[in-house]
Amino acid sequence: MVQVDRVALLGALLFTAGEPVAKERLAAAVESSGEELEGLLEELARRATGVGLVLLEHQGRVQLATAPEVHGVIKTFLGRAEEARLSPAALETLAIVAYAQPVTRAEIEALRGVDSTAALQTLLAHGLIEPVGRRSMPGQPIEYGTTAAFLERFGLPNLGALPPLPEEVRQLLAARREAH
Amino acid sequence: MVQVDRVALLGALLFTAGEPVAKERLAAAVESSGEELEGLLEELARRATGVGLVLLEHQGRVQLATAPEVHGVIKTFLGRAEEARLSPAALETLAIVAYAQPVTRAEIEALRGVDSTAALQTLLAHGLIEPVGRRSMPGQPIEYGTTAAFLERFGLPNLGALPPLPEEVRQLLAARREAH
Amino acid sequence: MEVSTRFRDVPVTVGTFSGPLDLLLHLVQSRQLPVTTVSLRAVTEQFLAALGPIEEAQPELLADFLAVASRLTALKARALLPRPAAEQQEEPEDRLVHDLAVYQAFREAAAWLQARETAGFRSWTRVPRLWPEPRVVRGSPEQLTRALLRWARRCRPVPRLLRLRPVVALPTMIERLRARLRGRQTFRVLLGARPTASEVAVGLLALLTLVRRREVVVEQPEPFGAIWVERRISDGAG
Repeated sequence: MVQVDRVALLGALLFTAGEPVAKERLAAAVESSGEELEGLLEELARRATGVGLVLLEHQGRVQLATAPEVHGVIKTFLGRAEEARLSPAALETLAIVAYAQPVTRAEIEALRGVDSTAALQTLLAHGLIEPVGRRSMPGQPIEYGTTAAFLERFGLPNLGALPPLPEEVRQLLAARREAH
Repeated sequence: MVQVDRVALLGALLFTAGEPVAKERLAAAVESSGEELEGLLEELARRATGVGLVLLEHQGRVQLATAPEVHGVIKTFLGRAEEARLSPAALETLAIVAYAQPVTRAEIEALRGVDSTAALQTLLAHGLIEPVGRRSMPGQPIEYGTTAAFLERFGLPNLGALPPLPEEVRQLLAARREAH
Repeated sequence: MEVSTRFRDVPVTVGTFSGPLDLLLHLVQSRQLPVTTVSLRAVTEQFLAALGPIEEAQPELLADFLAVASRLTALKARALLPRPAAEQQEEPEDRLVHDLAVYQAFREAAAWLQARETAGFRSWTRVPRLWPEPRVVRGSPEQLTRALLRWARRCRPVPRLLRLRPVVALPTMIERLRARLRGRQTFRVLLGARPTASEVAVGLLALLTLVRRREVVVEQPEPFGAIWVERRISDGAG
């Protein structure tokens, strides 16, 4: 029997699934260890660029999507209406969730200095953020994180593709987190 | 300007289209002659094998699909599928269709306040909703309703078995619809 | 007068700011200043001047703007009022500088996201096909009602947090203090009965302005104690 190319197999599985698939399931399907899988996915991502696709990775799940470079033609082709633009308040809140996740509403409001209820609701309705858990502290506030749809909407393969925050800001954030 | 790889562009277009696409549309999208297109599609088919996909051609239409060699694994993979989970956006849209049917896309979007194309497509793909008619008004928009499969998968004998909504929510649904 | 003309050079458009830190950052950047204690002090008057129009445009946000206004005013006061040496060691105002620096970084990240959005630089995923067989979704009726309850909550208008009296403009407050000052009085009495948070913030700034104009002298015998105000005997009369 011909040895099936496991990279190709992963591509076919992700193509069929359409939605994000947990890495454990993929590893089981191609009978690989988690470490081997990483290598296979890397090779798949490399081959996918040749057919205009990228591999999105979010919270241990992967998904095939079109490369952001070809967005213009696709939009015309699909006949998609112009998407509603996010307000500055929503974008600001989204940026905070993206970098500081998991993050509570109170933390977002402390960072923005302003009530963020409406901005959070807009982002939830657009499916760009979602509740990802509850903070273990009095009141157990909801923690928010970004979704796979966020990566898709902004053409990011994963959260690591966000531009890094300035070093001093990262330190300030870390110090604040410890203080809590 | 960066020269976009037209083979990759075709791959991305066929990936998002999901269904067979007429060659003339493809040629127009990548600004190629029919003859050029054949060459591009040939190269796409070659690259696609690397990611487990093949190019199906039928009556002048082409489509991306999984390679036959991997169907066995895909079937096992899908058979073992963890239950698919609806996103909060899809679930909200489904709830609106269930309680307010028959309902048009414009009405759903007015109620939710956001573009609901993706959510509707997901629900249609899962066979949970279907077009049930057309509204007699300018443009004759499609009206959606839930399917028999929806009742079965949500454990309902009929639509009358949906739990009653709080009065306040009922009024909100009714008021918003009328206002539209 | 330096103080009053300075905040006219950068007109502030009301209603375009996503919050008090956005306004503050805008004021600092309009003067091409870095985010420092000094630059925050420099834009304090301008920030307070913008409160009135903001209350008209977005009254529900005023409480948040006032919270920053009071921190700014405290920071400004530290620079202008003499303080015991022991007080100088701690610099709590750095906290506002840090907050603004962190906010600035997120603003830039938001701008980066916005640029991608404007350029339409995005990916598209694929709706799962019915072939070879659909993945089965199962759920419960209660999930549907919960989804609608969440939706209904979202539909409710954001409640107005506070109804506050209009913010007093700085020149008005200066006039008010001048008119009320009889002999030697405490700042608290000068403010009148039950002043609002904004009146305290603007009042303190008005007082500092009067000090700088050499119209009054102030004395605070103990830290955080009462501030005594007295009209300055003009050189001509003495």
